[in-house]
Amino acid sequence: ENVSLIFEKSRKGKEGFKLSSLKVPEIEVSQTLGEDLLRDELDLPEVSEIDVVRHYTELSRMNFGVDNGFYPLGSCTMKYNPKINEEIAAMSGFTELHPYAPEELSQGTLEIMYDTQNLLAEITGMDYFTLQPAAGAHGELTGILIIKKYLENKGEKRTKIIVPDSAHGTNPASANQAGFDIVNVKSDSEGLIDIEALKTVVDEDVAALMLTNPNTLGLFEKNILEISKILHDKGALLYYDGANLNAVMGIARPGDMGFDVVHLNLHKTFSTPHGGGGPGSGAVGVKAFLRDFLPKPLAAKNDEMYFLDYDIPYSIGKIHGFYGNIGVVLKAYAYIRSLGAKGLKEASEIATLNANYLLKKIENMFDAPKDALCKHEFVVSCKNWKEKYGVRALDVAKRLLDYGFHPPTIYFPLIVDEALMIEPTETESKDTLDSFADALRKIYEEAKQTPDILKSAPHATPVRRVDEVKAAREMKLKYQG
Amino acid sequence: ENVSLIFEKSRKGKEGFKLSSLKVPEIEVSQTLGEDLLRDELDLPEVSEIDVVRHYTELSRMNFGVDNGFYPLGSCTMKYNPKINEEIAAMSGFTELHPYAPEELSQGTLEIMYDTQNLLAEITGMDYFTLQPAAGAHGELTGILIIKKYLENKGEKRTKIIVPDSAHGTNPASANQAGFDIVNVKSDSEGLIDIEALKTVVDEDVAALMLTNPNTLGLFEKNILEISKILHDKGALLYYDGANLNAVMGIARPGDMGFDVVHLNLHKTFSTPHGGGGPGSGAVGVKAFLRDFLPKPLAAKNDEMYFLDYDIPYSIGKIHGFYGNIGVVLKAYAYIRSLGAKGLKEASEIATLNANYLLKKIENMFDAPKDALCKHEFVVSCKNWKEKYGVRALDVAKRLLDYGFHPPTIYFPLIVDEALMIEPTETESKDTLDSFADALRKIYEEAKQTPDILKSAPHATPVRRVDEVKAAREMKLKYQG
Amino acid sequence: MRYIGHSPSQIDEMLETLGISSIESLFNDIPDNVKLNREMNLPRPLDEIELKRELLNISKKNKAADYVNFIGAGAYDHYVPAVVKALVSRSEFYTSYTPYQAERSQGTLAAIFEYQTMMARLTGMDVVNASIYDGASSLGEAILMACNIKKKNKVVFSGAIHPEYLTTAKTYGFGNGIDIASSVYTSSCETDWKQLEKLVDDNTAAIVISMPNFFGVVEDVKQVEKIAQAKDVMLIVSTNPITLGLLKPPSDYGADIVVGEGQPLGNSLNFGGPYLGFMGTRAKYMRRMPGRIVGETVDADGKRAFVLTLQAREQHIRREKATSNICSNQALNALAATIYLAYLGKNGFRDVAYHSHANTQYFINEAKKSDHIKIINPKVFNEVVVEVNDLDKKYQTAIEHKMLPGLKLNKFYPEQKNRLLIAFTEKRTKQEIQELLKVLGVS
Amino acid sequence: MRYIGHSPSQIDEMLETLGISSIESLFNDIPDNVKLNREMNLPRPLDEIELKRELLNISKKNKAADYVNFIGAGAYDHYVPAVVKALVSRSEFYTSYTPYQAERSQGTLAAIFEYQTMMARLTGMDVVNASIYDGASSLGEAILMACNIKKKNKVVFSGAIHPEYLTTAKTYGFGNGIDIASSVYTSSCETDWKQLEKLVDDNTAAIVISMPNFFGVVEDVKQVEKIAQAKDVMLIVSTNPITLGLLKPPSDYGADIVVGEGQPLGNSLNFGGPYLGFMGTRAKYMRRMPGRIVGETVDADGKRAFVLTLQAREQHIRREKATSNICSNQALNALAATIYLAYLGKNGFRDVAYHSHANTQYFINEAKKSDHIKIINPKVFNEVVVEVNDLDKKYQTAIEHKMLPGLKLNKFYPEQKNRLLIAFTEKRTKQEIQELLKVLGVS
Repeated sequence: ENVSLIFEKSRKGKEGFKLSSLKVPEIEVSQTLGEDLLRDELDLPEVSEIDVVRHYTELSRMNFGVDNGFYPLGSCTMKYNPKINEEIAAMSGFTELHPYAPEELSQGTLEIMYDTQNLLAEITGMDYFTLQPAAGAHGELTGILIIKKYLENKGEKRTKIIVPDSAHGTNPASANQAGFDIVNVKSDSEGLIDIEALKTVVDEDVAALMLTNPNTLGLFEKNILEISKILHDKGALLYYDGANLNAVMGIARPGDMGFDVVHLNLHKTFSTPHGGGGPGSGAVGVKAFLRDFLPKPLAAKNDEMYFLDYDIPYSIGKIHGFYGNIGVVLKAYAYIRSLGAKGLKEASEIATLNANYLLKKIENMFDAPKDALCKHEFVVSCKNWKEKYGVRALDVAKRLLDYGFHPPTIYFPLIVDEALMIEPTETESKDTLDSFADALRKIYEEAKQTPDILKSAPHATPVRRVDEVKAAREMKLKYQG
Repeated sequence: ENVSLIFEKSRKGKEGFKLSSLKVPEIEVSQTLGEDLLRDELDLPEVSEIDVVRHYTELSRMNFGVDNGFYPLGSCTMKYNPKINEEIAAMSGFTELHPYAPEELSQGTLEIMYDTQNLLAEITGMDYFTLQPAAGAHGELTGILIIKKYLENKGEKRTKIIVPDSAHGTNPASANQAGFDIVNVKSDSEGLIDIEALKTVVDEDVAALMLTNPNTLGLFEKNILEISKILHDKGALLYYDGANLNAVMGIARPGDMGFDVVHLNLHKTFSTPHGGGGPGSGAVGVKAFLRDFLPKPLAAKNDEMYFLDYDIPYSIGKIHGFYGNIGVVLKAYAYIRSLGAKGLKEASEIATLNANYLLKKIENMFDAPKDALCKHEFVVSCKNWKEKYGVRALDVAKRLLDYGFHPPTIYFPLIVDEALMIEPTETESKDTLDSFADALRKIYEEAKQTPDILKSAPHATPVRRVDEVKAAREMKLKYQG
Repeated sequence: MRYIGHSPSQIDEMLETLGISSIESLFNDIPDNVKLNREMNLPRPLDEIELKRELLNISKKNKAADYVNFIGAGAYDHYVPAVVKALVSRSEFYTSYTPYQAERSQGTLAAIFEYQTMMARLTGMDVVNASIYDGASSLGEAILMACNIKKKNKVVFSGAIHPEYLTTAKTYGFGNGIDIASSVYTSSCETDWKQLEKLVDDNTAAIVISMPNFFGVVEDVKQVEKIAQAKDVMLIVSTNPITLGLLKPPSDYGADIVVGEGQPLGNSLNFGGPYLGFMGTRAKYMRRMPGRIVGETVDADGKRAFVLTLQAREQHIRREKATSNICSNQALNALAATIYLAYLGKNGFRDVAYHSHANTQYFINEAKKSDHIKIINPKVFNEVVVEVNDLDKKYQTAIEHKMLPGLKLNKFYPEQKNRLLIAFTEKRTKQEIQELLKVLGVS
Repeated sequence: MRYIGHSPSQIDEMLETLGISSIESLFNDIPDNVKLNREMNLPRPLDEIELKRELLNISKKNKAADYVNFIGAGAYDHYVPAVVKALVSRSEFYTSYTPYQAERSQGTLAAIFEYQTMMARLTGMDVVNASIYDGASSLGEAILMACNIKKKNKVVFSGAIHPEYLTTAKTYGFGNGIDIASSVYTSSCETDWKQLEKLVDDNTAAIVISMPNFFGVVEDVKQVEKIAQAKDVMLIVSTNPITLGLLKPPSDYGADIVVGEGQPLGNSLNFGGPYLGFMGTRAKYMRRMPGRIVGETVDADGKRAFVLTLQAREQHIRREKATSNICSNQALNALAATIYLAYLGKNGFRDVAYHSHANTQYFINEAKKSDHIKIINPKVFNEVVVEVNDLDKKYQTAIEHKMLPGLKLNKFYPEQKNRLLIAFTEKRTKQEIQELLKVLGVS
């Protein structure tokens, strides 16, 4: 059967939510608002409560979340989302608080914000944090605008941002959105930044280098101090994309590596749920010299009172309404308080152990550097599958769905052909990793013997392989019922 | 794949929930409790939090609830369970209250109990209600014990309870558990109690007649006043099994029909969820002359204070710890407050409309009285299916699962061969009833043309038809891992 | 139209299909003289906003819900993990019916099977049912079961059992004329074994004890094992499952039926319910046990599957010949208990028992340092009886400190003046216990 | 071992497989001089009981969460139905990632498709994206989009727009050197159309207005329609979606891009986030719109299916050439909005708008009877600016009555002394409004 839409269940006159009759006097809206401002019709569904509940329950069952199984989506850190954090975030003291409520009556959330800023600073080795950006890319934009404003304030007109060829697509996009030109720098044979290539592009026009460490291949940029020196020597800054922080908590801090600005993905490293695509939180940390450029306001503390500090002289302004995705921050805070220093370090250690173990279990099927040391994730290539069996990374991904697993990230990073980017995370057990490796091995055999099974996969999902081309061509972007 | 068990995920040393270290001094339990009282081993699973969450999430997905689709289970009133009632019942003011907390600090729940007692009394036309019984059968036992105690107090030794042949199995079982002998009385050709047969069995040894009205065939016992007179004239009482109250709220009240004792199934009529088999609530109402025999305590009110009244001179005692399934009562209370008098009556009206409509749509496939007037449910027989196509009610039920519906109750009442007992409830829409009728019609065609599809059904469920005989023979009642 | 599936025009279409003009006519078979010819007298309907506001306000009148709680006496303030609440809230679980259609109910069935397994392991019993109403009523069912098995009609109770369990058992016994005899308890709040032994006669089917007993005391169970054996009566043990994290299973001291209140396993206090009663027994009595039971089997493809079994004992088949009239279980509460046990696991569960016990011992050891408080019997698990002067005044002081300091025993035992039954769980902090000590006069 | 999947011995087995003796060796590639050679300085870990207690205590410091709330100004205290919360809490929804694997993500995809449809109908736009961060940032994105389309770099703002939206837009504009000009507002808190018109020059890409505006006033939108047409600039309208239950869609007065804060649609206040920004535009600008979009297609069997589409605009393909750097949406918040709109439906949604408006009008009509309070402009929807003497004192009185009487406008406009912006939703009762009137000096 087709995936149903709520519009198809609508019947004229059905009612779901209904208010009791008005207790204040009725009014004539044509008088209060004016006839010419009123709308003629309002075409929303008319369904009963049971219709709504069944419909969205059914839709939910067509989804796959971390609670439904292994989700080794590289670069996304799909770790387990603790239930207690959901319970906490649903406490009415947090959910019912208006952002413009008086500060003295909002001390709880202000305390959470203030503490989280400081906790993140300690975890990253930075000095100040803003919680305002709503997502990783939003954090990138914020961080780059901070750099821009800082340079402007110094009277410098630097126009370029350097981005490695292995970087997340958001890095160049964010830098571009901040008005910079993008300079790509390539990776060396090890998969790390090519230092010599870097040196050739760093000049007085460069505002910053954006870097993920460990990088998107799951490799630690071991020359990071040298890289830092190259940039700083030319007066450029170093920007840290925190998407991969889950590899190094308590082990190495971007602040100690020479980074000036970092963004974190609280929904990755700090285990707040991804929500089907959001909300996230892209907190941004800076070294002290950049504090005065952060967005307004910051949570601050004065004696025993927490308050919102708008005294940020060269602030870039605001990047989001109010103070950011505070409900998400709250879950990250709860997570940090649950794990403490030892627990966070252990999370990174086990995440790294899991990645190395899984790589070891599957490496002989792929083009992969043998006995490589990865961090929390790794990338293998299906190039040989494609060449030998005509099977692509996409087919492998779709077939994994039939085995009950969410596939890894595919075709990223761009520098690896037919890439599978696998991030197992620390919350997954050896048993799960083993069964995933077994499934991949079965699929490998299928690729050899019955490749069509892969090419026509998935077979066991609510819908079969979808036609993306048709979607892009026909552009049916809303229901025409 | 097999349905998995949590034991199979256990690995020595895995941890889920873990307490922080003890803050009070450690103790030596061999000293505080004595070595010989300590257990050697504790064989519970060792799993991580993500294991637990995934396992029970997966199990849940193998279930079918009202939120997943139509559930026309006769005699069970599987209506929609409002989400707001769940939210209310989860309020910490209700959930965190200890049953022995001081009454002056428990005024909220006492108020709910007191009000619910009175609301149910008004809805049924009875005088007093106890909320203590935890389920319908529990209510029956309570009600019959009240009658027994009342008779004993009057110095009468009546030994028999009359039960119609169409009655729920719990009626005779409960009467038996209260120490009575059971006298069956048959139904007449209309499906109602055979008045003449009744007269012949009512004598001075009869304590009570237990009756459901409308009865399990969905028919209103229109001679109820005469029945009442027959019983009362002989000094016997009339007991109302409230399983079918959903047909008559605001239309006719058991109290006005002459019933002396009633039990209600709050989880049926008042929409509290069935929970996979419980908890329910089997509140019992009585006429004033039986008040002093109710279980202790009742919620009562004195000026502006609510309290638990233990002053019930001839009380049968207690039938349940504390005061019953108060969390369930709370949801029923919320339901009644949401609907009010008009809404409850409308619920019964539409429940009855739905049953009659669905009967009309499907009657020509079955042995069913044509153009009969039913109440909230009806019974049809698959006798002709069996005779003509060798297909049984059980097969029809299993095949309905493949069409995404929960089957009706089957093989009940016992007086109908190959019975399908269908109760659509008021929360289901015409669209749902129509598609159910369509599915039955398709199955009817299948019965004619491809009966094996029915006999081997279900095909689209998490497991195929289960072997009940093997289960009863082998009696594997726990995991032997 | 609250919670009605149709639109008004669909109702009209349906009436048309039925060939009638009004819904009222569907009730024409009900004689006018039994019809209610007025509107029910109920409060006006509330919309969801009004309802939630009203109920939230009512909930706030339960001030005690917010207090630090040292009351136990059959219902315990253990922590209910978020995982348990989140999973029990899956609507596939809570909006489903009894799993009669096994093929689409494997979730509930497998979970009950796990429940039966874990509870059997905890209690040492061979077989455990899918849960029954609650602790008190499960004891009521147990005495009926024992009397049926033994074909006798007397049961002898320890005097140190929960007084409301005794009352409930008497109600259950009343139906079938079962004689309930109860021994006294000693000055140290233990069962008086000598008196109990004397009460056991030829007509006695079973002895009932509570372990730990109502006063928190860990009983000398060797005594009852000896008596039961000597007198050839069944032994019914009512127990708090949390204590089985450390204490040996009742099977070890001869229990034939083990019952108890499952609430401490992941179920909230809820002013007394819904809870779950558990019941287990020896293999030989399996067919005499009330309540539903899940068994393992296979499906048509030979795959493992679960199904309700031994239904021949039940009322929808046996009617008045059924083992019991019980035809439901507390499935959702049992599910919570199952998830709780799985989640805490071997170590976590033992820790909860241990922390509860250690908190109790800490209180006792501190209290012993003072003359203002008398510990009646220190050999307890998670509850203890204390005697203090001016209890009412101190109780009031505790209330003012937003603390429920325990259960005043004169509620059930007028002779136990100035005595408090105090319970400790893993939730109670050292600081809270210190405050309690202070309120009770120990500083 | 909090939230770690393995047992200790499994970790050992894994190390063995890897042929290493310790996890530390996996970090040998990290130079010592960038390693952190101490433990992070973080508070000790809390177990779940401690954590919940601590966070509950912290939450209670948010006293305002419990107060009767008349503050709006961009975030509104509308009722969030239980149905919305229950469904959004389905873990298949909230623990899933962006629906890149369409075959196993039809739930999220179909829901977003519904969202796009309903928001398109509400706003009158041809196409709506899957949501972006929030109201303020969606406006920021809108001005970038308009400047890109028009290849111009100036945007003219109404002076009666939310001041923090203006600040945010300026930040967005800063990156690309976009010039933001802002007109003043009139003494009756409306946009000064004359001044606005003057600010529009040849370099102007778009005009931005808010409808209703920040002061609650229903603007004379014919004016802006005229100006935009005459000057050939795009019209960006920021709106409160609740008001669209009664007000005509911005498409009717020429909007090219409609943005706004979706929070009022079934999302809690949460101290400002997570919310969702919505954005819709005309068909011709579709490919210039940032944010993800879901399209309808078919699967291999020809069955209807949904998938993320128009991805060629996005950064993982286009990198620096992408329409925007946005690569996520506020999916769960958009889901809440979708369920909210479906559940309220045509009549329920109109009712919420109507009740909010009627409550506002009731307040105004009552206030007009008094000399102690001045209504600045009564032509408002759900918010109104009032001026009262001694505002600070009255505000304090309100706080003492557990009421947040509104937003003091001097927070943003030092010149607006003694002025309060008061918002009304369907949740506010007649009695609460009467209490507010009393506190403000109307009795």
